[in-house]
Amino acid sequence: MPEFLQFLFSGLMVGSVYGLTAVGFCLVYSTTEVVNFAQGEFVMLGGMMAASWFSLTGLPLPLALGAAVLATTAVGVAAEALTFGFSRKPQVLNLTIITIGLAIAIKGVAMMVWGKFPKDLPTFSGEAPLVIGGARLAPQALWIVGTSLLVMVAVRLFMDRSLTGTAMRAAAADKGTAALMGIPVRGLSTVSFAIAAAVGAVAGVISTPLTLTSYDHGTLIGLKGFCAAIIGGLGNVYGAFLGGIILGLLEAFTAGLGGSGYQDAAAFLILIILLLVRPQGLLRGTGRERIVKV
Amino acid sequence: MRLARMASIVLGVSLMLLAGSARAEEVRAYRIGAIFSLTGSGALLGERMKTTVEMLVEEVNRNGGINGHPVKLIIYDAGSEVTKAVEAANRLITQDEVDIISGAGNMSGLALAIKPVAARYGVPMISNAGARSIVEPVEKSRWAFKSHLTDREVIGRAIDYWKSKGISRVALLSDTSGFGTSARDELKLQAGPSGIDVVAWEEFDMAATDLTPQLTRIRSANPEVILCWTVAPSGVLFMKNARQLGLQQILMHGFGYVVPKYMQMAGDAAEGAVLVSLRYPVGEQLPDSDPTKKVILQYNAQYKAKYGSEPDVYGAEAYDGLLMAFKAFEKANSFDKEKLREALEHLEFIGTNGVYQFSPEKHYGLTKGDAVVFEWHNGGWKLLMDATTR
Amino acid sequence: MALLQVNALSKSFGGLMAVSGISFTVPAGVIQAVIGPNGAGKSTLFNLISGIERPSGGRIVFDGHDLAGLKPNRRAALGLARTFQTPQIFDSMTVLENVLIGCHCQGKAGLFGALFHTASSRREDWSLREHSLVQLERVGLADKANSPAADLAFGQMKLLEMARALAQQPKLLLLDEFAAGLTHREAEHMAGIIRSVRAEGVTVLLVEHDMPLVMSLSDTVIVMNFGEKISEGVPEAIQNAARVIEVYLGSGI
Amino acid sequence: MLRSDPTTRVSRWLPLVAFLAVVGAVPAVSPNAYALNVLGFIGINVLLATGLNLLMGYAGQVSLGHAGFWGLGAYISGVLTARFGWPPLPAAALAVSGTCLVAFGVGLPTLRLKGHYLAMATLGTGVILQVLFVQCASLTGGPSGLVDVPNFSVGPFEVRTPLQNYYLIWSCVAIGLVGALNLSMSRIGRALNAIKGSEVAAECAGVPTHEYKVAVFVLSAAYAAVAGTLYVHFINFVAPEPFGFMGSVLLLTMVVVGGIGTFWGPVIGGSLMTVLPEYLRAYEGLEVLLYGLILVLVMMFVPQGFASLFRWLPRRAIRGA
Repeated sequence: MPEFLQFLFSGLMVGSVYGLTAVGFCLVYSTTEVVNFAQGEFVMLGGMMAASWFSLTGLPLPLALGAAVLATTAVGVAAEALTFGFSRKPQVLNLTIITIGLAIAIKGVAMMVWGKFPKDLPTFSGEAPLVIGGARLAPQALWIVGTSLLVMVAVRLFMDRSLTGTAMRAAAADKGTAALMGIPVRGLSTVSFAIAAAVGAVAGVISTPLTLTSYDHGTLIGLKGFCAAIIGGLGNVYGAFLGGIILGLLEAFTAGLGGSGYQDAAAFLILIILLLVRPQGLLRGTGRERIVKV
Repeated sequence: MRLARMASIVLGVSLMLLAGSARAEEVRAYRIGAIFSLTGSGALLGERMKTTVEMLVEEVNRNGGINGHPVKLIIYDAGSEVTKAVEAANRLITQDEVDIISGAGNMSGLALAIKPVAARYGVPMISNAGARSIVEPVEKSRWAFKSHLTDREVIGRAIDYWKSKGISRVALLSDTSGFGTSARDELKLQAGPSGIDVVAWEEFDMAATDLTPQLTRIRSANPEVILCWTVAPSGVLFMKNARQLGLQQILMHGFGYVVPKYMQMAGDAAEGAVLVSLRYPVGEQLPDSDPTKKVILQYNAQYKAKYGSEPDVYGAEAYDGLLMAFKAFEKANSFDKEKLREALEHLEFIGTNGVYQFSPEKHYGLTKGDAVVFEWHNGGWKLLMDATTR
Repeated sequence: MALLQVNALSKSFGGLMAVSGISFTVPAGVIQAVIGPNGAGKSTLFNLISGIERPSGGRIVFDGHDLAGLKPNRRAALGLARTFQTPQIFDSMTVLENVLIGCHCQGKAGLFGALFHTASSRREDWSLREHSLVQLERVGLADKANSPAADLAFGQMKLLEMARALAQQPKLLLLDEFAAGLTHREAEHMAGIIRSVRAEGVTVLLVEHDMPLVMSLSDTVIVMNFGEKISEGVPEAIQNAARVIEVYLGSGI
Repeated sequence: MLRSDPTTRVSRWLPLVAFLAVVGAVPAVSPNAYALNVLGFIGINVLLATGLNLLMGYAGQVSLGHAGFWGLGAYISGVLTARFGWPPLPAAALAVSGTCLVAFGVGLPTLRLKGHYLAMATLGTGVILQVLFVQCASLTGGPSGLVDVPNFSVGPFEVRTPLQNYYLIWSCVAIGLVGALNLSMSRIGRALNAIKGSEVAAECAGVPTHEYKVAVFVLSAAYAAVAGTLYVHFINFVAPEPFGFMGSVLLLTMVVVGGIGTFWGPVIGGSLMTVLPEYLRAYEGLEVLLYGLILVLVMMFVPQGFASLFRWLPRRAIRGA
């Protein structure tokens, strides 16, 4: 029984990080139909900035974390400006490739600024593990899962309740009509990138104490986040987070059953089967098939 | 029609100019090519290697080069990717026309990829990487040499240490790189005959962010010691996750993890971690009767004087690798690659990691006795088991 | 024997019965219209007949073939052609190429012929090209044959879709609101084309809202509401049937 | 009164014939072995990009796992020749047919999906293939790769020098380009383009869209498999890492940077994206940053790809010739 719980905890912890990254993907996708491959780099930036500022400036931990999230949000806004600002008649595929270029460039800058050595952050509340049902759980894992849930619900509330959120969902449904209604579609894509960057940074900040981070840490997280967003049905915040949890659990239990080499293969095999059975993803996403106009 | 034809010719010619570039002829220097991973997962290993070889070449050229020939060093970054390593090797041999390749990829996977390229063009290759298959079997490795210990010696030394402590139940947690899989095969080979029972074989991806699933399986196999084999940051997670899971066993690392920064990062989870490695990290603690002590101290002093920072074990490996190239040029005193190969096969010298003795049957110079065992105690290395070769 | 037999056809989208148990026949050589308020299930009916949607129940027999399970391209090969409410144009190709797609079933050149550009595939291309130009001349777009289809005006796109459908040499032509978005003159022009097509023996089933046009053009009319057929007959009888007026204009005026 | 003038057929062929003439003449100017090596890699990438362009440019179906088929071709050829001692030609034949079979098996179910869902399914396929290359270590040599793969040879004649490799690779590329050009002017090519324009209209016009999508998916996988065979015999070695997700992203970038849906796009994109890393090698620390920035700038200021800059080149691959 303890083994099962241990795998469960590990899956939930890793899954929450994937889930938050997926929420970032889902936000940008649902407002701009662009798959933002730089999302993984936002997670890396959050972790790296928090770690380097905390050790260099001696700021109290919460301040360093907050500063890192804000700075990454600024990078997200800059990324949106670069992606959408200049291209005259943007094709979705071109925009997606621009985000790939941005992701590589951000990784390049991170390597030059912070070097190649991994960085870490102290855990928020001590190291002593809690023992639950024979399985041991690092307190930081609770921070990770808890914060992720809070952030996810906050994003969902923002999307449902606030005026800007509703406008974003309108733009997602039909950009043309939304623009006719006076909704500043370009302004909304800036907001969506900003929130996606902030959510990504939070994922990076809360997970670094346990998983460390380095300049090339973002690429794999981005891929897993993209995969989780698709599992949950692109466009649905709850679905994206659920997709992340499922992916995390899948990896933990595959490793737990001794097939850790086949972790990724198992995750993607399940994904493909899911896509064939329920193309619109687990929770009813926008449901409408979005055809990539190449 | 004419416009279309003319345009295609322009396109074709521009492609050609792009590729061909004339190379000015210069005084014939000894040309040494080096391929390190300065980016990607092996980036940490590459940094000190590059600065060390640059320092040595600068010093040798200051004292009039070798046999009166200046030494020219060309370094490429393989970015921890096998394809880039092969392209870099092709470029070194066919474009830069190097006489010898020293430091063929600081990761086993890269060295194994460069080996066929060097063999095809008949260029001697010295690698700093661990995997034994770089120089074994000897018939298929005429042009390949190693400055480093092989994983066979290190695993053998680890088994010596386990036996000296009366340990018989061991677990291996190796990463899925060429370095990790080669060590796993070695342990499979040596464990049985030496009475060691490997109770758990676990693997992890170099970019893994959480090793608790694997460690939970290891816990249920209750080994006496857990050996982790990687160069990736996840080695730190190995120690932290293990202690979090309440595992009290001895945590061990292979000779790829001798990095004080990683130990500091793991905090008190690293206290008491045991490492099997080359002599270099515990240079000061070696008895004076050990000839390598003098070389180690001199390398440390020279490096600190030039760069103001501490070198590391990877720099020491590159130091010995380049020393081999220098001595080969000295002995062969020619550009003929076959002569250089001959010289390497009969080389004997004292490096930072031991007393090197090569032979046509053994393309790596060190033996099991050159490996030492030490532990991370109160923020520093503490020698546990000394080297036996003198 | 009727060209098209629809009996007890129904289609539900998660509980909502878009089409519920509708039955009718379309005799050969006739222009038949289907009218009804928005949301009556007219477009869904067309999608069921052309095979884009799979029915929840009932059967469709076309020219003696049971269409159950047949993909749209197989139904096209049997002589069923259709146009769309919003014109579906292949925007990365020229006008002529759009019509050539209509002749797809008449060509035989396969992948081998395509990759190695065999003589037979070239000859076949020539004949299909000539056939397509005839259709373009018929709808009056011959002068735009080599210009990109994306540059056409809305009305011209409707004409191009008609040319493409005619290029299929269909037995039954399904027209989904052909007059929508057209000027009166363009609608008349299209109606003229439809009459000439019927004169050559092609049966037409159309969905349309422009009542005067429907009444002047069609031989018989079916009225649908909430997925059911509520009336059927010649245009004059339909026009003043109480039930039809109630459906359109709402009762209790 | 047929007005689609015969000259368009000639005007489509001439640039290709001229280009291939130049490619044939290049070695006569005898650039050094390194340049031939780079030109060889360019050829392999152009063949890969041309194949992917058939699927994405002609038929509008996104694939983020194409490098997996490139790897499959390379590994089947490599394993058969290095481990089982097969002569290279039959090994290559099995590599291509085997990859096509896998592509058919994968394509049949997944090509019912559209847009990002199709992209994800193909991405998953690519990752699964790469995991197999890593995990079947007894056959493929695992993460450290498969060594001692022999040179390509037909009977006694062995392709050894970079020059011979150059001609072998570029003759395959020539066949691939001619095939792509013929396809673009054929009934099938037009049908594929119709699927890209509007799949539902093409289906109702009589085009068996699902069968054609699977056919072009298998054809593009065949191009990738041939490129894989050439690649493994060219560098006598193969490792799993170029065939993963980033590998597929690089192929996609080549097609889009060159000009998706155009005939010359893959040729230009394949060449540029091969030469770029070679030139960036000089800026050791900046290499990663510059690569990303160049990608962003190209996509911003040349969204239609470089092929669109050459006014006289036929803008679109599909033309009424």
